Amino acid sequence: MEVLSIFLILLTALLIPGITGMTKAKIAGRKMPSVFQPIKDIIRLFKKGAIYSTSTSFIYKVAPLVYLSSVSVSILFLSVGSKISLISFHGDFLLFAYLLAIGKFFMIISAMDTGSSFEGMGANREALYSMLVEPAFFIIIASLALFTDYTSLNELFSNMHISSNFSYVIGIAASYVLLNTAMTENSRMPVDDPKTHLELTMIHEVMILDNSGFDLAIIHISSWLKFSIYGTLISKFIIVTTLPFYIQAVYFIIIQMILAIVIGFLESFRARNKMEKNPQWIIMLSAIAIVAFLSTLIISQKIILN
Amino acid sequence: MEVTIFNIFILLAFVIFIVPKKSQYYFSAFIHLGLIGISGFWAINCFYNYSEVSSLPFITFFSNPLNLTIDVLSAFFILVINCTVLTGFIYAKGYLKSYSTNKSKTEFAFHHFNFIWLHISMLLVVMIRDGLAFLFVWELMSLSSFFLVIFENEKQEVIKIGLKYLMQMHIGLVFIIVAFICVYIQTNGDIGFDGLSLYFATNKPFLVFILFFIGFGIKAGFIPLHTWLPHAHPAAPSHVSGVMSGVMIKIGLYGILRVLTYIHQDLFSIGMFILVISLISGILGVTFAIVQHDVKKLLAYHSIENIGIIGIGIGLGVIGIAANIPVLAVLGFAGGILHILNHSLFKSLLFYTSGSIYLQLHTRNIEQMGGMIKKMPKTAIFFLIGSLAICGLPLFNGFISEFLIYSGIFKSLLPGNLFIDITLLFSLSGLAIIGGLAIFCFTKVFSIIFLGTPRSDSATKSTEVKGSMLISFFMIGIIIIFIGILPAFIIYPLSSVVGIFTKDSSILYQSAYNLNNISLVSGIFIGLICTLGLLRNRQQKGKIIKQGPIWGCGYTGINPAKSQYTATSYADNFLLLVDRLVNVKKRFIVFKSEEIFPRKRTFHTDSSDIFEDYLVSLPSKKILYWMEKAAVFQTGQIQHYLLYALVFLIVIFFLSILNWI
Amino acid sequence: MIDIFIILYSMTLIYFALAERVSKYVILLFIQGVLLFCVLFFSLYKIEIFDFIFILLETILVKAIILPWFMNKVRRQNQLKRENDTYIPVFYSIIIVVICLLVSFFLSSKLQDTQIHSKYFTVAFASVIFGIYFIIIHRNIFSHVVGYLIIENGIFLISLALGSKMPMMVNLAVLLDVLMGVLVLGIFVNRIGNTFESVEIGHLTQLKD
Amino acid sequence: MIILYFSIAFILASLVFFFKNQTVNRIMSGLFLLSQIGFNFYSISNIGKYDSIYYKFDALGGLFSIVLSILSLATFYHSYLYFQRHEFSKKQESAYYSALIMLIASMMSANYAENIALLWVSIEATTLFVSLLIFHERTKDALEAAWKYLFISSVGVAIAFMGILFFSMAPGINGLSTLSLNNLIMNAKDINPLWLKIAFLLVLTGFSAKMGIFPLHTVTVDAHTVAPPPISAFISTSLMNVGFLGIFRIFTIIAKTSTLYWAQNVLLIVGIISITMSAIQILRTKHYKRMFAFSSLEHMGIVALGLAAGGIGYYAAILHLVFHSFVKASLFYQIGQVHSIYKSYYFKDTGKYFKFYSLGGLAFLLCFVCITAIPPSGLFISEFLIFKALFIQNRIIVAILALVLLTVILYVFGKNTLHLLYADKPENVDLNNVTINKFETLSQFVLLGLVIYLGISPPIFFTDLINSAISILK
Repeated sequence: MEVLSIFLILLTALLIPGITGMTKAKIAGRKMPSVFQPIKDIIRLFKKGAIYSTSTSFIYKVAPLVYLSSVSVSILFLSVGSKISLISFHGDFLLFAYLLAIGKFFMIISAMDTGSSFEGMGANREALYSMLVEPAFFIIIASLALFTDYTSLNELFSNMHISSNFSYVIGIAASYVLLNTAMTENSRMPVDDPKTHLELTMIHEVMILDNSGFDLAIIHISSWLKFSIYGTLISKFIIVTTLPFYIQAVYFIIIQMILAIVIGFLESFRARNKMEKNPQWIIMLSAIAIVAFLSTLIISQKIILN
Repeated sequence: MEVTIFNIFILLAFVIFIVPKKSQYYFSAFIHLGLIGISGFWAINCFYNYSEVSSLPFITFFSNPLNLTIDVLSAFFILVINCTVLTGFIYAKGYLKSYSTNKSKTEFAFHHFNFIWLHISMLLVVMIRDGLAFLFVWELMSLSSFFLVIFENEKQEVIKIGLKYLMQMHIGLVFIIVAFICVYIQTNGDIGFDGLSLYFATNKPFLVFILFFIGFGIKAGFIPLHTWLPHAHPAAPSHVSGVMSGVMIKIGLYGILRVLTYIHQDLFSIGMFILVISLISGILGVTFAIVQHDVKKLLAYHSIENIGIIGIGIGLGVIGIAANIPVLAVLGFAGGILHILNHSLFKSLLFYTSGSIYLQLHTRNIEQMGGMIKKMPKTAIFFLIGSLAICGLPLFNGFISEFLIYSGIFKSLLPGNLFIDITLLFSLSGLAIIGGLAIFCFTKVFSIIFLGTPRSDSATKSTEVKGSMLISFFMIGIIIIFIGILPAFIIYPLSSVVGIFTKDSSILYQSAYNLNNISLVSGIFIGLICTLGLLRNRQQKGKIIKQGPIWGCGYTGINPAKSQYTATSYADNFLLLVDRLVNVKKRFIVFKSEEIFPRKRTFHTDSSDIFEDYLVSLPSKKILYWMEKAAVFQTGQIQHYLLYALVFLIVIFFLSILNWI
Repeated sequence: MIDIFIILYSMTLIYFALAERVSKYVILLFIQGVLLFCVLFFSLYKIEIFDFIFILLETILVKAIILPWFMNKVRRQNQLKRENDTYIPVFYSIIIVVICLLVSFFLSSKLQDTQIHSKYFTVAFASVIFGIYFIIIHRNIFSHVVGYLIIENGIFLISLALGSKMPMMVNLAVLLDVLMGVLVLGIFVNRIGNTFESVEIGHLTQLKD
Repeated sequence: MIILYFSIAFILASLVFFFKNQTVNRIMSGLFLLSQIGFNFYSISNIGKYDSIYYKFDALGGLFSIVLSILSLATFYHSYLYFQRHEFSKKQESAYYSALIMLIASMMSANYAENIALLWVSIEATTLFVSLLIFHERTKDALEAAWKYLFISSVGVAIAFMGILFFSMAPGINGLSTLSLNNLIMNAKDINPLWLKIAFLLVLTGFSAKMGIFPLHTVTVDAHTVAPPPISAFISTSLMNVGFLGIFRIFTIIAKTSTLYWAQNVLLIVGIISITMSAIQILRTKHYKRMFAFSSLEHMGIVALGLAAGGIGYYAAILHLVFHSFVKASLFYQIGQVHSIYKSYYFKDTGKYFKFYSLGGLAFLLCFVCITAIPPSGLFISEFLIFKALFIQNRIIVAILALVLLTVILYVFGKNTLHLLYADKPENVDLNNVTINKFETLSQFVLLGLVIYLGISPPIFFTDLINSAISILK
């Protein structure tokens, strides 16, 4: 059954980019592409050969593999609704976060491996922003840990409901931070505009300028999976765990779809930040996370007010 | 019996001066191996029947018998020392070869002699409890490392740095001396660690602890006591910087840990103190590291950062004891102590690999490097392993120790103590920021050194290192990955070390389950990478795989070596956030309006350490300046000389009359 | 009787401050030697006759004859005539001599002790302090030696003031030592005179930082 | 026995002086050394006994005599080398040797003198002989330094004599044993404290020129600068020990009285001012021997602090003196070798010594380590004990100030040592006709090894000597 939840996460991962694309096209007044358009693109890529730059080394070839592997392995820590994840232990979210980080590490050095004048730009922005966003994630987890007394990713989220109504307050704050963390981690609006045409202002897209074929495909897949991962985390706040599993699964899919639409909306109506404003914006997430932490302290009445 | 052999090996060190140049290395290797053998035997012995302190009569020191006391903490440090020194001198064989032409026999002998003595003194420091003898070997350690630092003494810069290093070590020693004496005055017992328990049982430990902390902290390199470190490490030859950064600075931590074992009250403030200093060291250390262009200086700043991480672990452990949160105490100490070992591994590996690069390029400026992965693939892989480990990424050992600290924090978030929770929050965010910045930094270093296109001629001509240097890389690399993937094995010895500080060390066994899961995930992760690689191979079979130039946005006249990202530009966006702290100065000439045909221009950036500027350089310069101004007494006039006596007589006379003295 | 010699001795100190001719110094040294001899003659009548004669002879020989003679020789060799460039004008020097006397008077009254002859002590102490002062204000190494002799005379007087009875051998050794010291000093003065062609202290300031 | 020794010394010195022949010089020096060592053995085996009424073989004197004998051996050897390197007339050479013999003899006399007047006479005699030796090179600087040293020392010693006279005030002192130390110590309690204070102050000031501490330290520094290195080694070590002995003897008289605390305060002031003077002046100096001289000033200041601290400080002070003697002597011997290469004592003319002569470089490094009291130097232990004593006596501010100043001195010393060893090679250094006797350097290693050995595990004989030397203070 645990495998089922993994399957659900993977399934929604395939759909999210399509739905987001549709939403954005609708808002922009364009003709909506098919939901499966991104998947078709990927399949096309899988059929292609590849071109490797002369200045690259084996790092460049290894990096996409590591990236996809890291993201995929992170999924093992997650589950849908009340299901237990495949791997769960105290402090597994640390491994989760650092696995994502190792993937990112490799993506950054692979971008640098090309020796291109553009890819370095993306690489260092990616490195800086993901470094700045990391505390936010940990602090949110810490708030949850404080709130629920658990220290594994699965239990943290599943036990949110049982505690009290206050969990929703924290849930909302956490969802906000997680959503924006997802946006930052995936280099979407407002940190980065994936559809821009100017390499100078890109982050993620410019890092993979030289990737092609199989590598490019798995990089795309990895970013989808990442969205799905964050969506799964957020969905855990909302799904009522007492319900039977099939209903939870439906809930889950709906939440993921809504998330995709929300992202589409956000991307359509938000403007991209000025590049030097980005750090401030990301640090703001940490600040919000700290507020969440403090309110957890107060709400859970764990401090002795005398 | 072993002590006698140990002493014989110590005395054999003096023979090195008469050994012919060719066999010097082997002779010193023999001594090192002997020392490692005996002390390792003691250490392992201690681990096997732990909770037991063994005491061996060593020599008569200043009319008192001196014992070598080995408990688990000493044993742990002995193993760390031996491990790093072992790889260090294996590496040295290849590294020193490049110096063999322009250094004389005596200079080599002196170098080997000091390397041996650094080893001996480090071993003795962790085994001696008597105060005077401890100070003695402590300073011997500083002294021998000082001579090692100034090995490349034909450079005046190195000499200056060496002197600074010696001075700061001496100041550290003074603090330790004062601390010991303060304890002595109160207790009137022995000067030494054994006297501390008596003192701390009855007196407030905080002030004396601060004295010890400053003394040991200068060695360890806590900010703001770190200013020697970023200079001394680059100046030293790489095998020395590896050993210095790998273990010698940890000996400072040993001192702090040893003192902590005797303190049983007022621990909360001490823990907070350590924690705050460590957080500052960690964050600022890595911040300073990012802006460096000198690879070894950068690594040196990373040592400060890692000392910070270790300190966070220890500080949390102490707070855990004070606040009676066993899990925090155990995991904090475990993480901190494990990180001592881990850091000694990956930092020495990083120093050795960067030393190999230095041998090829004769520069430490990373802006001159690039594309080295194609010339030195093995070195590159080991540097990558080191980088991943130092960033605390999974599969590598750095992750394990950070994991322990993190999980200690998260598990102790439970009890409802506002102050501790907020403290934990800050240490948590601090650790997260440190980890993130480390990744930022090491993606920079690795990319700029090894990836892209060579930036200088010498970078294109370099070749891979061979022989002994690679052996040491392999040794360290294997241990790093072993600890990273199978961490549960390290738990049992670790728990006995932690047992010195807190009795509940069995909590650590519970983490073994988590650590096994880490092993599992690591396995899956590696398997997945391999599977994906095979998939790609299958997919690409029969497809067209081409080689081509990089995408230049349609512009084809691009010169890849010139237009690629540099270290400065990589760090620039981070620099904007911290420019006040690192004192970045950009020097360039502004274009003038009347300048129709601009001249050739250059652009320099350099950064300095504000702590060094305002805490060390400026005050010492001022003091020396004013003292030199005051030096007017040797006038050469005989009358003045007599006048001093007259004035002295009169002043003392009147002081006596007035009963002031 | 002794009082007169003591007062005379203190007068010589004032003359030292007043004198500008170098030859005067030698004469004053001679006078001091004679005065010391007289003081000794009148104060040491209690001891054994042999010792008494020996000490008297020794004093008159060394203090009143050999030393002034030797100093005069050195003076001639270096052709010293006038010492008119002291650091402090004579006028103040005289005042300082008086202050020296007053201070030592004050001191000896403070030291109320049965063992001590405060008359001697006052003058003797003043003599020592004045000797040091004398050295400090003069720029001429010959005068420095003179100052040294003033100190030595003062100390001799103190030894009388304290009523101490040195063992004879020691006493002899002490006097011989002083004599040797002055002789060597004199030789050095001559050396310096030859080497630097002057005995001004200004030449002797090369060793400094 | 001691009379015999003096007669031998005197006869040998006169023979050397009148023969003016190198072979005679060497034979007589050898004979003198034999008699010196023989007498030393005799005196050590008769510790506690009187030799004539004026001399007594006491522990401290014995200790210093051993140091003196060891250094005499080394100094004669280095003097021999010194004359090989430099051209001097036979007259000068024999004058040198005879003065040296007399100097050693008079220092021996000072070491064992039981009567403080005799002590004074011996010290005055050392002044005379040493000033002749300072003047040995017959340069203008030598003349100036010798004059200053002689004159200031003489004035100082005269002042000290005045102080000694005050002791004869002690009631019940009469006859031949008037100024016998033993007698004075026994009667010290009955002496008017004010007398004691004045006496001590005067003696301290007077002998400060000999011991090389504030206030009359200045001339000692000058003397070091110009004297031949073997003589500088002597001035800085045995002669300072003699000066210390002079002060220490008076101190022992006071130690049993209520004046002790006052005297310790004065010593504290003297000590800290000495260290301060040393620290600030050493920054300005450009001359190796002057630097060493200021370092001696510093060490004597530390010794004074040790005396001021009392308790373990007494022990440490004497230990410090012994160690300092060996280390400083080897430094001066070493700088003699350095001079034979660079022909200059100035910093600017030196560099790359380690390359030119590695063994000497090692010796110099070891000297540097030892003199700045960095382990394994025995001085580290003695300084540690002195600071411990200061802290115990609650003289914390002084101790901390001293520690700061010592750090400055260490810095300067280190900077200049490293300059000598590793700085770029100065121009116009010709190395081809420089021959250095390896045994010369070896002798320094022996001395330094002695310091390290005595520091780490002092033999019981040695500690017993020091303990009985200070037993009188307790």
